[in-house]
Amino acid sequence: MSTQQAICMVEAINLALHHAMRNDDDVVLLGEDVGTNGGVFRATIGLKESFGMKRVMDTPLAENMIAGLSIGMAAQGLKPIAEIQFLGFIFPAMEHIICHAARLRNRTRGRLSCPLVIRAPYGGGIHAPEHHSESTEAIFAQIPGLRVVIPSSPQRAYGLLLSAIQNPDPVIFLEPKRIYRSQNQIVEDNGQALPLDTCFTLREGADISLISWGAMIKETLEAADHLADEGIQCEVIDVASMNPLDRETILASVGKTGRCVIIQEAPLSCSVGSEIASLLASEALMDLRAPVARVAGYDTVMPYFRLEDQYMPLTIQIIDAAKRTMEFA
Amino acid sequence: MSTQQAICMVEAINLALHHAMRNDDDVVLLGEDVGTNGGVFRATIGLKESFGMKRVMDTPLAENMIAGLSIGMAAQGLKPIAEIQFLGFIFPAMEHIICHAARLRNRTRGRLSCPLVIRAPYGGGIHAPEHHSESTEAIFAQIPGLRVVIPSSPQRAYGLLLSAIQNPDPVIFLEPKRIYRSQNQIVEDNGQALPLDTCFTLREGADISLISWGAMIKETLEAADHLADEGIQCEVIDVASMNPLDRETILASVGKTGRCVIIQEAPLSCSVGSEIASLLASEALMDLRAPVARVAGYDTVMPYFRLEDQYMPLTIQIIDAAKRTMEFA
Amino acid sequence: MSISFEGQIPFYQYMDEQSEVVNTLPEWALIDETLVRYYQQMVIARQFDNKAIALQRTGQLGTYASSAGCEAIDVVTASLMKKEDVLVPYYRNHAMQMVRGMKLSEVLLYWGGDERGNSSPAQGEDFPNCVPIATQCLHACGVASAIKIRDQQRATVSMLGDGATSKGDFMEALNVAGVWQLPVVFIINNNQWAISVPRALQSIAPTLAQKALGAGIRGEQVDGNDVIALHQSVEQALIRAREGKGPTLIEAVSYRLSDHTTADDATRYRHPDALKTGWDKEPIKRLRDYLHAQGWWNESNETQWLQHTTTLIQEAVDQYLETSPQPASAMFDYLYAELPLQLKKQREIAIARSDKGVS
Amino acid sequence: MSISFEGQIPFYQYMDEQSEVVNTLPEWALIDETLVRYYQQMVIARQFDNKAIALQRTGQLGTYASSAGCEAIDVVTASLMKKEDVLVPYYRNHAMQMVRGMKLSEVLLYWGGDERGNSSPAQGEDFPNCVPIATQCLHACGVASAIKIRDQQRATVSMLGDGATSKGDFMEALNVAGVWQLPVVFIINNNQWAISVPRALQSIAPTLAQKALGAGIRGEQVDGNDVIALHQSVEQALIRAREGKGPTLIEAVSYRLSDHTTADDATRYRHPDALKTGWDKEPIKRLRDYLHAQGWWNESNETQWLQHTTTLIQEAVDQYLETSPQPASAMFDYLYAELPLQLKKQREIAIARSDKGVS
Ligand SMILES: Cc1ncc(C[n+]2csc(CCOP(=O)(O)OP(=O)(O)O)c2C)c(N)n1
Ligand SMILES: Cc1ncc(C[n+]2csc(CCOP(=O)(O)OP(=O)(O)O)c2C)c(N)n1
Ligand SMILES: [Mg+2]
Ligand SMILES: [Mg+2]
Repeated sequence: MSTQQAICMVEAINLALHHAMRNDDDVVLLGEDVGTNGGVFRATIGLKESFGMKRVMDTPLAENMIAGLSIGMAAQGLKPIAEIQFLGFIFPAMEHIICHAARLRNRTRGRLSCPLVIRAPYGGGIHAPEHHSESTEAIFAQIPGLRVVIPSSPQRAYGLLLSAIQNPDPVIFLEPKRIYRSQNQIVEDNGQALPLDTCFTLREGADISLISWGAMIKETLEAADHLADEGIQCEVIDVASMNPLDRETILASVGKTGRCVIIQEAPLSCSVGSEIASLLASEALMDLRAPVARVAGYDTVMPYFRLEDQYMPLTIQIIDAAKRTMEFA
Repeated sequence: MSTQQAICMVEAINLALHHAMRNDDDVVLLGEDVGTNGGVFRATIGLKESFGMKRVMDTPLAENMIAGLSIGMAAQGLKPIAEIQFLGFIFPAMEHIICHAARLRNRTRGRLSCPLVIRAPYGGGIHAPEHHSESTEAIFAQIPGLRVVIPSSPQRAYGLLLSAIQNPDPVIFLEPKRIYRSQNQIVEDNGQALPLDTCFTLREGADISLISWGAMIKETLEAADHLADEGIQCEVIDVASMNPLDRETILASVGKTGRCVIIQEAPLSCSVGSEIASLLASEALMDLRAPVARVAGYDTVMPYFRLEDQYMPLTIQIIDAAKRTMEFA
Repeated sequence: MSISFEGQIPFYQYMDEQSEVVNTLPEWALIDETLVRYYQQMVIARQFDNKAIALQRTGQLGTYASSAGCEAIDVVTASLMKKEDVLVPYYRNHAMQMVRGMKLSEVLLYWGGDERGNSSPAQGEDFPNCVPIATQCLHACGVASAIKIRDQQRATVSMLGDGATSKGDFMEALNVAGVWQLPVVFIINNNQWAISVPRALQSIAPTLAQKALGAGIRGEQVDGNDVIALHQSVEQALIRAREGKGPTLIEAVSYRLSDHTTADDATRYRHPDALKTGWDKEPIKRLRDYLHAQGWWNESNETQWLQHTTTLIQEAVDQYLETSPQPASAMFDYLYAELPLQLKKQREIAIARSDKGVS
Repeated sequence: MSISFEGQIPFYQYMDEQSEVVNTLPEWALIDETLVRYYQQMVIARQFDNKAIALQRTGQLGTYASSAGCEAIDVVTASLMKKEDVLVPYYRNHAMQMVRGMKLSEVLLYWGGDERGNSSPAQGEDFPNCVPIATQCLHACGVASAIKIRDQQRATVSMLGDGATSKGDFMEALNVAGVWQLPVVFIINNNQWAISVPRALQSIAPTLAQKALGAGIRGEQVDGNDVIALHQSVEQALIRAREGKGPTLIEAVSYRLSDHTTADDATRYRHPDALKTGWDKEPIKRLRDYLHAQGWWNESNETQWLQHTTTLIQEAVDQYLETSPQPASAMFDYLYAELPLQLKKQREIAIARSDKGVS
């Protein structure tokens, strides 16, 4: 794949996987349909051909097994990258993720560790079957011992995935599939990793902080453009790492703007957005010049796709929320 | 069991189970060791003897199976009460809880429903083995379609469990095992259910709201007593239902006091406490006269029991947090 | 050394790939009625599939999982089930749903992304389509437990794919069905593929039916393209279940004649020869040839039936396409028996947004 | 009808309950060395258990899971493993850990609630104790996959209880071990109880070893109180694993001679007669009687060994009791390779709190 051609997120992920496997024999890949088929979204295309069946494993159909196997491999010093076909099918693996992957280092006082990446496409917007469209990142973000990372562009997908693979601890790497192919960027295949515990400030602005991540960055940037036309300068922050959360960048931004809208596709309650808002309530109260606004999914089950468009947060909602926040005296 | 004798929480739970099974043939019980052994905490003692093996089932050892079976039973109109021996072992059941129990009514537009209760002891403080002491209520509180209930006294355990059993939707009923036997109360076996979506105001006070649930209510009430001696009148709110959350009671209390400490045993991040603090940041900002204080577990893995006492939030921390909040100008 | 356990898996076939009878036929198969009915329903299923795929290709339906290749399994099983038996299907069982009385328009509604496709009155107590692999097997055991607790004479049927046999749910289900002697029949549609993963990569066990041996229950393998063998196995299994004689695992050996779903492209991983061999064994042609040979079906029957089927399906499509979507409020109205306050507020917002036409 | 699969489970026993030889002995069992060593280690394990239970009863140890009744399984298996083989234990395998070189004081540290009991240098690449039932079976498969990917000649051993055989993890592990032909040996300590749930309520299958048949792998049942039968089965299984000849499931039939753990009271659910029968078959006495009969062990050996053991254990207890707890900072120091900022702050708070003596 030429590095000088603009590529989309799923291609950037594929590029990063090639890079990592080429540079480290310990990196192995496993999951359902990741081999011959190259993944149902083609994220792992070409890898089996390049690195062989020993390193690119089509597993039997069992997510619990995929997670458990990966932990055993990781404890032996391999760096498994497990694909869960859709985030909605990760739940069988929860015991292994919570009780083992996240705790192996801690439970053994560092004798063993778990350098594991679990990749999963997630989120709505592609009119997929039932259980394929939920945003449940908060379940993982609250688990001590895990890292949870969500890219929002091809470049960040490349750099963050490389970091996730190099990281000596388990990383849940969630890929917003709605933007898998929606944006093309030049991605240099230079192995440059991006930090895993830092928000990205995508746009600076003094009036209001728009805080989001994943696919919603698209609508958030659109809203910021629109608001700029109306004279409102937005600071746009891509959280990128849900855990550990870069509280400092968020506090600094809201410290500057005094106003904040948090935008997420996930349901409102007990979410990453809740954590960010609670941070502001605890540590930035005196900076806040308006209530923290939240644009989020409803606290419902993600509707089956015919009503999906009624569920997804919209650019106009972000704009409205930002304006209301700005109007607050 | 005489109803005029003061009983502890685990006895109150047992009383409620007896009551429900006596009054409704559709109520059945299943889990590991719930039959002959009466449960490892004796919560189900006497039930197999009273209602027979058909209605009180010792299952094979598989939590995923217990959850899946219960859903099938519930869809047939039984009201299964499944025991998960410790909350730390519920994770194999996550797929059934999230994708099926919580969604059966919604997915079938009400054609089928899932009147299911999952009981599980949880939390730290009894020097238990690894994986036995975590507080992971927030994982469940964020799942649309579930109810999540936590009692904090024998009386509330009795009334809330009866409601949970009567409720036509799936309820995760978490029992703070640290206070299973620490407090005795007279519990009338009168079948009186308590509401599932209401906070309990355990103590009224105009100066500051202390918001907590489960076992930490004990330390919270102790702190309130102590603070009263120093002239600070605390309003103590037992959240009791994590989902749906009674936002109105919380907003009314903080609307009155303007100051708030949230107390939980669970790790801080993306928790029920985060949700409450974020509610205040969004909807009560102008009422807040001081930053929202949070006394919580660390964002670590619950330590194995020799360091457990270093982890558990303390009464003195609540007192300190409340005082700091009061001092805020 | 002594032997502490011995077990075996029988294989049943009555009609081979050339539609030759290879076993003594049961009485019911000596007359035309049942076999012709099976044939007719299989044809509806196949035609429906073609139509559904066409609808998907033209953007009028969501991702669709064809039943091409498992029509015999579905039609025979559903036909042998009684109304009061309970079907716990997976996502590839619309042929069963159809035989159990669900309207084709309702089936389309499901694949059109509408929850009402899980709420047909004809579904009765049947479970909705199950997407999370193998989980339905445990729901079936729960249904069967309820039946057993209430001393009813009903059977539960759970369907699954070959890939699903690798997932813990299935094996936990076999085990509890055994130890509790539940009235449940598990039927594996072993169509040789789990998306792109071939049967050989799921398990080294030569049959999938032998997974029953681990659970101490009865396991059988049948030719899943042979309606007679299927009828014999499934009928007996259902009777045993209803009579309280315990569970059965039936592995029906079939072949997936389509892509996994419309979102899949099987040419990426499947050799055309394999597909050709699959077509050589397929159930509809096999039965048609037999019916022809018996003189129970002819070209004119065929033409008439295809015409009838086409009309039937077109009516269903029209009805489906005319069904307007649910209102935005439907996102909230079935979540809980009683809607919590917070959701009432969110529901208002959703309705307002929808009214404004913002979406 | 034809037969598409046949399978069987052998049962191995060399020395019966009366210590009578019932099978042609292998060569190694004709000399004293190995058998005496097994005996000695089993005695240490039993004595250690008694001590640990006493410590728990006096508040000096946490909940403890006795190994009384599975000493033969643990001691034989651990003895046959090489250093470079990997043990993936469950929570009842301290006898294995001890044979693999872990200090008894370290074992006590674990049951005393200290994570350092999972971090003995002697554990090497072995997994820590596994509490969530059956999950270890999949970790073992992962370890075995790594070994296979790297073309190493090492075996992985995963231990589990009879209750654990009902959990999906175990069956998924058997299946993947089969299809990937992994170098792993699964050993079930079938001690007839999962806390209060008897073996008969876990599965209707007459043996647990037959779960191997479902996965298409080799399964054997052995007398778990017979060190010779155990040695024969386990040794061959380990050799097959190291030679790349695939996995084995061994069901070792034993009996739990203790309560489930010190938190349990087995008199609530277990008839004293059942326990008595268990003691009649127990491995230590059985081997002692045999060694006596062979003239390889006598009363004076016994007295000396018990003395030695008592000293050894007392030293371990002393060392354990002298080990001061970890500092509060240890709650944070092993969570991530590099501690995130938020946790650095929480760590400071925890240290300050601990320094103030507030806890
Ligand atoms: C738990 C879970 N994991 C993954 C998927 C994605 N997925 C859908 S169908 C399928 C293959 C199923 O194969 P099989 O069981 O053989 O059934 P078939 O579709 O061939 O009839 C996979 C992996 C899913 N739906 N659920
Ligand atoms: C997933 C999980 N569920 C429940 C438990 C609680 N529990 C601990 S031991 C045990 C019984 C295990 O029985 P078995 O597998 O036979 O092993 P044994 O203790 O008899 O050696 C149970 C239910 C657990 N540790 N993990
Ligand atoms: Mg298949
Ligand atoms: Mg046992």
